Amino acid sequence: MTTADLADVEYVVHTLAQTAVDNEKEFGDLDAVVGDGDLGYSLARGFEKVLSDWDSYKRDDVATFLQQIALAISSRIGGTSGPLWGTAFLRASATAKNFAMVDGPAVVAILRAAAEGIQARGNASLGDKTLLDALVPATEELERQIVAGASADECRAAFARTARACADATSTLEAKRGRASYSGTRSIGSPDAGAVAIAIIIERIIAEWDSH
Amino acid sequence: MTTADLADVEYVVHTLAQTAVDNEKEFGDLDAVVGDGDLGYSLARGFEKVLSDWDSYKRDDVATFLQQIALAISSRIGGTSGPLWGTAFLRASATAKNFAMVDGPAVVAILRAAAEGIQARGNASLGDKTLLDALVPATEELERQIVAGASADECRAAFARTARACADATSTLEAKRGRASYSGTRSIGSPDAGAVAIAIIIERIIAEWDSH
Amino acid sequence: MKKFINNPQQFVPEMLEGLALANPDTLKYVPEYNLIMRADGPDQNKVSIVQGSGSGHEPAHVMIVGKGMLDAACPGDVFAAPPFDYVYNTTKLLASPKGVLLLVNNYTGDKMVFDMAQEMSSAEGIDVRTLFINDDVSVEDSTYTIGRRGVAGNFFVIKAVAAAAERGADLDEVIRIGEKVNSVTRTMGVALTACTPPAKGSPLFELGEDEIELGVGIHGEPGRRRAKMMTANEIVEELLTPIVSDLPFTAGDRVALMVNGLGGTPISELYILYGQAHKRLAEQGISVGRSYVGEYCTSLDMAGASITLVRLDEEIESLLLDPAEVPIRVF
Amino acid sequence: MKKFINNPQQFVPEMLEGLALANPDTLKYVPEYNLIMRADGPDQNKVSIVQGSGSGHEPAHVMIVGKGMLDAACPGDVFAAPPFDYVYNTTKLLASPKGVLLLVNNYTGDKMVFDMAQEMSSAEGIDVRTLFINDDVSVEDSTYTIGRRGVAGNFFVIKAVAAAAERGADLDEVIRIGEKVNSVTRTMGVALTACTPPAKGSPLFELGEDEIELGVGIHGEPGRRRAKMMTANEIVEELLTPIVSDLPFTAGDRVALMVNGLGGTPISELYILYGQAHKRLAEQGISVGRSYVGEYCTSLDMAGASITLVRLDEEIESLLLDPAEVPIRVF
Ligand SMILES: Nc1ncnc2c1ncn2[C@@H]1O[C@H](COP(=O)(O)OP(=O)(O)O)[C@@H](O)[C@H]1O
Ligand SMILES: Nc1ncnc2c1ncn2[C@@H]1O[C@H](COP(=O)(O)OP(=O)(O)O)[C@@H](O)[C@H]1O
Ligand SMILES: [Mg+2]
Ligand SMILES: [Mg+2]
Ligand SMILES: [Mg+2]
Ligand SMILES: [Mg+2]
Repeated sequence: MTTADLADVEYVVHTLAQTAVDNEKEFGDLDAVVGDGDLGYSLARGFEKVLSDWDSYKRDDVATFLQQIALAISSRIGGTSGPLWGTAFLRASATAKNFAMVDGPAVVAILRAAAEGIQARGNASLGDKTLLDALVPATEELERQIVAGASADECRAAFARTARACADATSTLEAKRGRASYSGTRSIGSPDAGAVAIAIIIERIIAEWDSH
Repeated sequence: MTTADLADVEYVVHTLAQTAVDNEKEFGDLDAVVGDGDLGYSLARGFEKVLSDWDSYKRDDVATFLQQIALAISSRIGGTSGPLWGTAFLRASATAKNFAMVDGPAVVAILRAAAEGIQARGNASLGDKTLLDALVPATEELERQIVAGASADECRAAFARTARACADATSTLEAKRGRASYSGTRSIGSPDAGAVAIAIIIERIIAEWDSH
Repeated sequence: MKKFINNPQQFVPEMLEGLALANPDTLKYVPEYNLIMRADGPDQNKVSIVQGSGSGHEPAHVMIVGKGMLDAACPGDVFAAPPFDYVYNTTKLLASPKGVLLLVNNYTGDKMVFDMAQEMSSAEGIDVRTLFINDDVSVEDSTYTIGRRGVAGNFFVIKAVAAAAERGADLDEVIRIGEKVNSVTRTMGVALTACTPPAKGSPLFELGEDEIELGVGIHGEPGRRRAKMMTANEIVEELLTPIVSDLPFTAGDRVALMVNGLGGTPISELYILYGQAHKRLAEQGISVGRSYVGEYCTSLDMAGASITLVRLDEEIESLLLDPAEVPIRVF
Repeated sequence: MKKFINNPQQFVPEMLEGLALANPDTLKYVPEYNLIMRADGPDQNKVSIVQGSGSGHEPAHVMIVGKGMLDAACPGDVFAAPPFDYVYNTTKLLASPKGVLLLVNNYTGDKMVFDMAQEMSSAEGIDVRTLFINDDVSVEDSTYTIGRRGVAGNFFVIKAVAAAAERGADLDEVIRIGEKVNSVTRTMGVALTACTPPAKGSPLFELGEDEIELGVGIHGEPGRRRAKMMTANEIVEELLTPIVSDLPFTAGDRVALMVNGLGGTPISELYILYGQAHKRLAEQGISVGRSYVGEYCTSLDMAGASITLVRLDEEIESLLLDPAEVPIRVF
């Protein structure tokens, strides 16, 4: 793999972390609609730690870097998000080991591994109104664009577009997992907080891509 | 004393009781400004008992009747008002014994005895911002009118007018007695609840005098 | 107003009935006088300890009737001293050869009612005395007023006199102890919100979203001074400074420290206040010998708290340590 | 938001520090893991009983660490399961030759965190097991969801397993008892107001002046159904009916009855609910063997209450009666 790859991954993680910190209030408000309002707080406390310890992480390769993020997250973030996001990064790290360079197919494989980790940990299916309902279809769309030979710019734009559309579409679903599920059918009519958070994070990563 | 006297006294007490019951909310709100808001509740609970037991009171003479009211009140009304109003009726009863008929001077003597009873029980001076600041000057004005030879109508009107004016004027005083006194100078600017209650009661008694 | 009530006029009786149903072996409810007393009382071999006051301060005082604490509590309606009759009949019911002590927070109405009841009961040959508690430093004690109010510090007086009575002390000795504890107890309170009496149905006063009331009592009446909202640590300073300087408490003192919730404040916040108060006292050389954090003497659903300090000596501390069995047990 | 706080991010640590300062002889605070444990723990001769959960439920569970109850409580931030690391390190600190039991309310996040911590600790040779409590009847238990939540009924599970551990039971036996108590415990709650998490600064949801939420959990999330305000007696009916029919509790049963306040409701109102619940059960031939009225498991400052029933047998009742010494003592 090349140094450029690590720089890209660092950019993605850094932007993700910064977005979580910047959107503490918004994510919290999203979670308050039918959840308990702590999503923003949990992610912000975890990712502000990631940012403050940023220089201390080992950067031997992408896998090592991602694993360190995984540990930082699961030792800092409470609630449901700690295990889910921690597992996602752990699986992403394990999959990154299989790739000499982080090209398009590698990105798809890493994202898919992250989603599968979340699925394994949280036992949620697609349609249960969780962040998976944004992450999984967006990853599939990314793969489709890559296979179709779209430009890198086009691939990224499609990725973000799908994440947003699918996150918004969770409004029509009834929550089957997490605290929101206790509200039953009353969860219908507002989008899943985790899914919207994923969309906002991806949008920011893509929007600022060219400036990194 | 004549039956007409007892009827007058009954009318006064009945109207007083009815006014206390009808004004529960207003008296409570007045007491809530710098007190604890229970004046209306306390008086209403006591005087609704007076009304419901109305026919059971012995009516041998005015003194006996007033004493029975005194007992009913002090065994029913809690807070500061129970002892104060109970003592007032007790002293009124004792003084009524001295009069063969309840004429103008008798009324003044009875009212004065009631006020002195309140004073003795509660240890308040004029100007301490209590109901005495309405009751005492109104009684003095009544006496002045009687001595000046005013008509009964004129006497009653002056009595009510003075009670109201003096009750309103308690706004400028700082409370020195009762719960309102704990608010210190903050009690200045609103009238004393007990004084306004006295004014409202007297006004009603006078307004409906001719129809009894 | 949203409350668990059926009828504002039945608020107190229904609460007392529930209390008696929950404690069938230890408590008796006498509806005629709003009275909660020990099921096996009065104990003819000890001074009977009775607390009277308005309701709305729960768990004070009906929920601390039990062995080692009160023999009876005789509450009036919300924030109103009980009618004279109730107190008089309670005193008769609790009469013991060793006497009856009526504990009363110092308020105009309560003082009048209990003075009248004591007069009447004494006239009937009952050995009854009244002790007025006045621990609130936020009220100036001047000859023009009835003086300081009694607030949450009354718990220490109750606990000490109850333990002394349980140990067999006579009425004079019990009163000596009560007066002593009262004389070294100081309290000050703050409200974050007003409370809503059931019969009124709306808050007793309005407080802005960034306002607090300093120096409140326990009857929902406004306090001495309105202030802007501040941090927990700043509030501790506002409460502790007048308390410490009043007695005054000084370096070397060993104290009991109570942080009392006023009804609507969760215990988590009370512990934040406690931690700061404990540390600030330590900085002044005052050590906390016993700590009390929770709801003791409330104002219905008011969000707020009071801090109480008691200067301990061996006698007081030993009395506070004696066991007591009351309905506000946890298990 | 008006609360006694300094900084929302220090809400939990400052509360825990205050708790430890107030109980210096019995409790130890380990700030690295938000941990409150017995000062003399772990006891090598008994199973260690540890409860983990989010904060905001005080006195649950940090204030019930003590002899006869928890060996430690390991809370996360407000309404958030503790980070995996905290649980893992807590388990290591509390390791005893007789094993560690982690008690957890059944929620997605908590389940994942504690499952992970148990796996990791087991791998290091610690004998650790996890018991999930799920007493809330307002949540449907279906294969599509994580199942029922654990709410205030957890107190009975904690009390029983703690007493058994104190008596010397081994880990299997302690778990048998915990599962048994959990299986006969049912709870349902109602909110009159939403609560305000310090970090959010505003209420979690809006309830109209005449609206209530039925079937709420303990994390401030909305409940199953919004209803119009009703009387205390009607509310008891709404809560009791689904509880009784769920187990079901039937004529002849002897039960423990808990009326738990959610944080902003005064204890006076809880006793009004208690009285009616007690009487309604009696009408159905169900007798109350033990009563619990007060705050056990709260949602910060939420006004509201839950009712819990536990079907008693001799074994459970005897364990509930064992003594316990915890910070939410009264004296
Ligand atoms: N079992 C699950 N599987 C996957 N995602 C989940 C699951 N449960 C919850 N989520 C996601 O987590 C988000 C909530 O996270 P957070 O607020 O940290 O959890 P908590 O419910 O513990 O407060 C939800 O909006 C949803 O997207
Ligand atoms: N010491 C006193 N002497 C005379 N009147 C008093 C005294 N204290 C209070 N009052 C009167 O009583 C009124 C309040 O009555 P109430 O609300 O029943 O008393 P409480 O303060 O016990 O709630 C006051 O408005 C005042 O007029
Ligand atoms: Mg959440
Ligand atoms: Mg009043
Ligand atoms: Mg009053
Ligand atoms: Mg949460």
